[in-house]
Amino acid sequence: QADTVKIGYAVARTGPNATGAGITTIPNYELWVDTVNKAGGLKMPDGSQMMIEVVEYDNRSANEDLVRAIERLASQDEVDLILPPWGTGGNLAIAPLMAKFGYPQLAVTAVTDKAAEFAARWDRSFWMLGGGHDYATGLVDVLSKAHDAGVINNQVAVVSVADGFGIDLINGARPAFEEAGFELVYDKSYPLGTSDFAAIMSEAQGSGADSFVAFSYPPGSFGMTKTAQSMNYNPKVFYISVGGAFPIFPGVADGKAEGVMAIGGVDAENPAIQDYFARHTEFVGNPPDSWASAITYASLEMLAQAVERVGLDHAALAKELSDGTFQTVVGEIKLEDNQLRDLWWVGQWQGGAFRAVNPSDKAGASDPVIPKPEW
Amino acid sequence: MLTTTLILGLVLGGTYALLALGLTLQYGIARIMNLAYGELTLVSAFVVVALFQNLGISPLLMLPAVALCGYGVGWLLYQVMMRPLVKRSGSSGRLEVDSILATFGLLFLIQGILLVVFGANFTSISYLDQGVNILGVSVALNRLIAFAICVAAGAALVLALKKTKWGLVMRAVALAPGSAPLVGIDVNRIARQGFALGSALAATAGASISMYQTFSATDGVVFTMKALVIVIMGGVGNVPGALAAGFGLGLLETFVATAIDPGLTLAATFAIFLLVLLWRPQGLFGARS
Amino acid sequence: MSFLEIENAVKQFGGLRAVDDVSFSLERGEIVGLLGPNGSGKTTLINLISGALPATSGDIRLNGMQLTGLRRDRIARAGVARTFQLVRILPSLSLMENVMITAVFGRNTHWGDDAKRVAMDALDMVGLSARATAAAGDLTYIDQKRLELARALAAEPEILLLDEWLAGLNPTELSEGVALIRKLHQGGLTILMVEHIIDAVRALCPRVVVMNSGQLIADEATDAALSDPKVISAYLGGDVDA
Amino acid sequence: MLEVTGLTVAYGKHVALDHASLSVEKGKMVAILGANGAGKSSLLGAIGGRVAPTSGDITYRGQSLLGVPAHQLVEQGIALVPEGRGIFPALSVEENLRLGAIPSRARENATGRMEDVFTLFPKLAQRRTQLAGTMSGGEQQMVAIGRALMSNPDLLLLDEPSLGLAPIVVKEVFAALSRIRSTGLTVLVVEQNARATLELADYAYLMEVGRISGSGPASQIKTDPAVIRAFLGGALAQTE
Amino acid sequence: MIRTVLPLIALALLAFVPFLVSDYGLGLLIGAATYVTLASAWALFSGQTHYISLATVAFYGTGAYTVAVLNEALPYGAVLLCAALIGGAMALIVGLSTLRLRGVYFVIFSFGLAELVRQLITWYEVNVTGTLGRYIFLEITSRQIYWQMLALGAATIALTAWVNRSRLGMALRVIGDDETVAAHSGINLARVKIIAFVLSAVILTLAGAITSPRYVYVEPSIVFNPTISFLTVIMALLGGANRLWGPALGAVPLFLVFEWLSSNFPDSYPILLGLLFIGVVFLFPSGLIAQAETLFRGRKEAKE
Ligand SMILES: Nc1ncnc2c1ncn2[C@@H]1O[C@H](COP(=O)(O)OP(=O)(O)OP(=O)(O)O)[C@@H](O)[C@H]1O
Ligand SMILES: Nc1ncnc2c1ncn2[C@@H]1O[C@H](COP(=O)(O)OP(=O)(O)OP(=O)(O)O)[C@@H](O)[C@H]1O
Ligand SMILES: [Mg+2]
Ligand SMILES: [Mg+2]
Repeated sequence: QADTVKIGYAVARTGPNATGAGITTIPNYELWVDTVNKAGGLKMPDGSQMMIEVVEYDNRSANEDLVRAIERLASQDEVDLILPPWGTGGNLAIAPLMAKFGYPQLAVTAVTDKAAEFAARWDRSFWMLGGGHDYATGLVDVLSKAHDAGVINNQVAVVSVADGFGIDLINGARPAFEEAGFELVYDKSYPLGTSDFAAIMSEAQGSGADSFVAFSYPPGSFGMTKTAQSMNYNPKVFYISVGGAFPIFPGVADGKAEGVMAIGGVDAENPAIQDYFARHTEFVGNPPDSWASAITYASLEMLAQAVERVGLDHAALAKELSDGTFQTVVGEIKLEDNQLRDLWWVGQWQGGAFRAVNPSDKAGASDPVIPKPEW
Repeated sequence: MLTTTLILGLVLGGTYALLALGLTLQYGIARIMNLAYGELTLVSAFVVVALFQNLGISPLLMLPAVALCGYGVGWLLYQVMMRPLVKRSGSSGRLEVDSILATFGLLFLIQGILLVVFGANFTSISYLDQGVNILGVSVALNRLIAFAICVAAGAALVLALKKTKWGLVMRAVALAPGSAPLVGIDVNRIARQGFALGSALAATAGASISMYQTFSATDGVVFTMKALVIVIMGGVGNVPGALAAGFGLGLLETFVATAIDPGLTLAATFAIFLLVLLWRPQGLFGARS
Repeated sequence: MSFLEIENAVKQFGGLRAVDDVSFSLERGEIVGLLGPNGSGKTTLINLISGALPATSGDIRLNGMQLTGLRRDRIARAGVARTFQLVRILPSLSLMENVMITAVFGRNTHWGDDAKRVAMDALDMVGLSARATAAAGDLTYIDQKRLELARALAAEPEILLLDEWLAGLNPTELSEGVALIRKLHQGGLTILMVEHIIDAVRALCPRVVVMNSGQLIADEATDAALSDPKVISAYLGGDVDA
Repeated sequence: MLEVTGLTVAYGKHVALDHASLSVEKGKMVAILGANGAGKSSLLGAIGGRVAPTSGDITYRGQSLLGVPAHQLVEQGIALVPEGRGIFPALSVEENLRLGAIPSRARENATGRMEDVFTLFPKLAQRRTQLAGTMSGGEQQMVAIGRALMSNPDLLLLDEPSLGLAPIVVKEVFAALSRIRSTGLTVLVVEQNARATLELADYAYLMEVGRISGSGPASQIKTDPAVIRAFLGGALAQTE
Repeated sequence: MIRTVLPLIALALLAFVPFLVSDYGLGLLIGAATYVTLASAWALFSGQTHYISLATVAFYGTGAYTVAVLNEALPYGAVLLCAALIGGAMALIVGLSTLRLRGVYFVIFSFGLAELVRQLITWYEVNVTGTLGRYIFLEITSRQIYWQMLALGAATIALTAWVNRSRLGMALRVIGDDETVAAHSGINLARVKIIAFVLSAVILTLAGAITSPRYVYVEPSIVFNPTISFLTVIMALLGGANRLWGPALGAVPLFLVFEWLSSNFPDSYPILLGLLFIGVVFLFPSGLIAQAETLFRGRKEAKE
């Protein structure tokens, strides 16, 4: 009926993407819907409130199913809003369709250097997580400061996962490292699905580098951490990517996460974030990850505020998302060219929390601890 | 560096071999191509982790119970699900297709239950993961334990199959189930035993994997495929072959990762596997038919 | 040049020489028995001629054409048809289809009605034409053997290799079987038959070759061979009445 | 010892064996003669538990065998050597024989019995480590019979044991049968080699398309003119 | 007569359906048509020979990847042609070296092949071209994709019908029963198997190429998704892989059931899917068509 807002999404419940979606995307969608509905519903410009009704499909981690599910949401269920799936590939696959049907697309879990290009191609798409290049240069920035301070040598061992994400990061990192005067003494990629990292880690250990950098996904991030611990590999900088900011990471690291750096980060002292962490923990059963989760939630808050300002008309919504300023758990957000640029690039486990350390000039940044304490 | 490769490769191979032993029993003796094999491994890994995290029971202590439960579950699975298929197919070649389809369904079923119960998160625990120095190479203790379990289980199986009457009966059923009743063998019972034993090994492998790997509810297929590749390279139903192929694969992957490019380990696995099949279709250690 | 020439054929299985330097030849239209104790290498020799196994060394020629080294299907199309010691029929196909395949893919590559006619003639020859549409899986053992022979005949072969085709027949059936083979021979077919039923060999083959432990121990007229002491001690045993 | 009454075996609609009755006395050797497809193998198969009869009864030492699974029959002392032999091709000759001694009744003195089998078939002793599947047809038949003997049977069911064997081996097989017989073992044998079989057997049944068409002491059957015509065969005409 | 006219009428009707349905309906049609094509093409080789191939996605993915690589360099028609040629060449090489494997060896081999292709493409892209994801920005509407797929599916079934009646089909049936007999009957095993394998592979590759514009973003892990191979096999077997219409009749209901389950029970979808599979194996052991025939025959006999 007319007094509900239908919101649809097609996320991966099964298949290889289920893990990522299950940590970063689905819990936040559910938490947000719950929060909004408990508060009486989504606020409309006229001050009325409409309860959210969810239409959810499993995309089985296959783009073919995903595309069909979006078609279904748009043309069959005629939902008012569509939330994006998890993953870069999925977000790209639905972008033309979302554009065709006119829905705004708040692509959060998509890391791509081509974000600007895509935002230009599909003017109702919004890219919220930056590109590989950003994260890579952020990391290089942290390391070169440490190098300048004489804390670490100029050698780096870097491994990257062989998929679009890993490649974006390594392609961004190589020139940045070089420019900053670093030498990549070990630079290899490994395939998705690798489960044993003993060989890689022992090569890295033998390379003489003070810094170990992995552009990795959770299984790799976890595996490399554990392997490094068991072989007592103690580089001065230990950096991993996706998964390093997961709440389970300290458990994975056997309580010795202190000093580990990873992609993303949050301003852990910020009360808004702390409140979000608490609510997430209560609703889902465990805390969110300290990178894309908060952004995902923030994107939903943006959506809610935009709806409150301009209603459900897609064109008006898209314009408001593009131009407006929003208050969210990660602070005030104002998109630049449909992209969120005000992001944290590097974080580090410090005192039991994952804190953002770069960009260092951004408010709330902590100082990096280098060298990392031994395991 | 060579010692490192060698030791790391052997230790990795130990897990592979253990994983493959169970599958080779299930396929070789019970003739069930069990695509849900990896899921059985995962169930055990999840249960071990849950018990460790919630009740603090040490995975190592749980091993015997895990193996026993694995045996029981396998026994039941065979009796309830596989036996009717075996009976129905009689001597026709249908069992192979039927069991692939049925266990494919089982794969989804178990995966779905795991997802509902344990969620999609990556799970891992830290247990006995301090490094142990072996010839100057630091190897995690839990890996060494997995390695020891594999060597013990493998050696026991090989000996039992070669030397005991039970082993002879097992092999007879594996090779010619139609003829086994002629010498007084209850094929159904032996097949059930083989399947259950295979499940017990899957569960044991799961328990040892849980000690040092990161896994999630959707990882079962990876285990199944690695195990399958090894089983086939070793020769179906050939236990020493599975052991050797498991170690060989561990060494190969480690060697490729260190000496060539980690990006090519999986490719190398499959390339070697394909080459072996072309060169000796019956597996490296399978009897020529 | 003889029709079928086997020169120094050798087949080695590991340490075992299953066929050990065997040479003999057949003239066109001849019918020859291949005898020998169990395991003496008869089936292996048939396998070498028909290409089922590659020879370790030696030459086999049909009509001057080198068979060794050719694929099985090429040899079949060159006019060599065979039956198997353990019957091999195609259980999911009908009798007609079972027989048609050689008509279609054999020497003369018939197709359509033409192939059906050839197949029907072959079935007729062995007395199975009335059941042409039945499924081959339902046949009795002897009928399966008949079917296999029909399949070999539908290839319209130059030479027919029979591996114990008469085994397992009772006397009545045996005499029918013998009559059938005789008819084929009289129709001009060259036949090399492995057989243990000495009566049948006597009745059909003027000449036999005898193998023992892979080697040829006799190649002579049947009567002479059957009273040859070497053959008696290796194959027939003392006084034989089987 | 063995009593078969009104036994019927059907494969789908096709009745292979129609109300057959026969009895085998302990220590005797009984032969079944019949054309191909007469149902001889079906009869032996039903007794040996390989095919399920549609009706009728089989009693062995006074107890019904209906519904007893094939592997338990071996325990009860019934050993079947089927058509096609049913050996384990990928196991060695010796392992095949050792498998014969799996039933508990056969555990005792298995080694001694293995020696007996090797005496009966010396070729098997030479080839004890060869894979049975790579042996020739005749050699495989020896393995099958030898393996059946390893189970220390009371009743031996043989389905065409001389099929495909060289005359010299046929003679050996029959000599072995005669020796087996003289040990007091009860034997039920299906054979095409009627003459040699009737020499050995005590009693014979004749079968025709699913039915038992006649029976009598072997010595009597041997001289029955109808039998001679149908089963013993006249001399085959010579080529010339 | 009816046997050719009826399918043609159905084809014409099916070509008209996109004008009547929503975008989602069209998406369903594309999905169904794709799986009908995949299952029928799979059965073209595997149905008669009983070689269960899990390499479907190796060809399907290659087709999609070819489009991703070439879509900006060549006109669409030429891209499709290239895809067909590449798929065919790949099948030829694979076939020449592997088709003597049988049974489970072939099954696992074909699976390994798909993985190998994926890994090699990944490695090549990462280490040589330095880009992994590729984009397909083609101006092709969903309707056009549907029509292409419908045509390909119809062509596949027509081809199968023709093959079944040809010498090739007969040879395939014989090979499925007994390769030894086939060889000794004069059938050139290698040639027959390779022709069928290549035909099937070319269609699979084209199917991948035709659907690829719907992906927009192509990455090896996306287009070489092994689930596609599994689903294809299951669908063909469910319908009856050795019947002309079997794969199609297996693909459509299964596809719709998957869709219905995943949209109505997203949480318990895998559980239901698993139960469905097991149910199919136990209830329709020899495929839907064979099952229906048995039922039909049973009823007829009961009436008589
Ligand atoms: N598994 C089966 N399915 C269908 N029919 C069968 C089967 N086994 C045997 N028959 C049929 O039953 C009848 C009797 O067969 P059986 O094998 O008992 O005969 P037999 O006397 O042993 O013949 P042979 O001398 O050829 O061995 C035959 O007509 C045969 O076709
Ligand atoms: N594939 C093989 N591997 C090893 N040995 C083999 C193989 N095939 C046959 N042999 C051996 O070669 C010898 C000859 O076998 P073959 O089958 O040719 O004998 P045969 O003369 O046909 O005997 P029969 O009359 O019993 O059929 C036998 O000793 C057999 O064991
Ligand atoms: Mg032979
Ligand atoms: Mg018989």
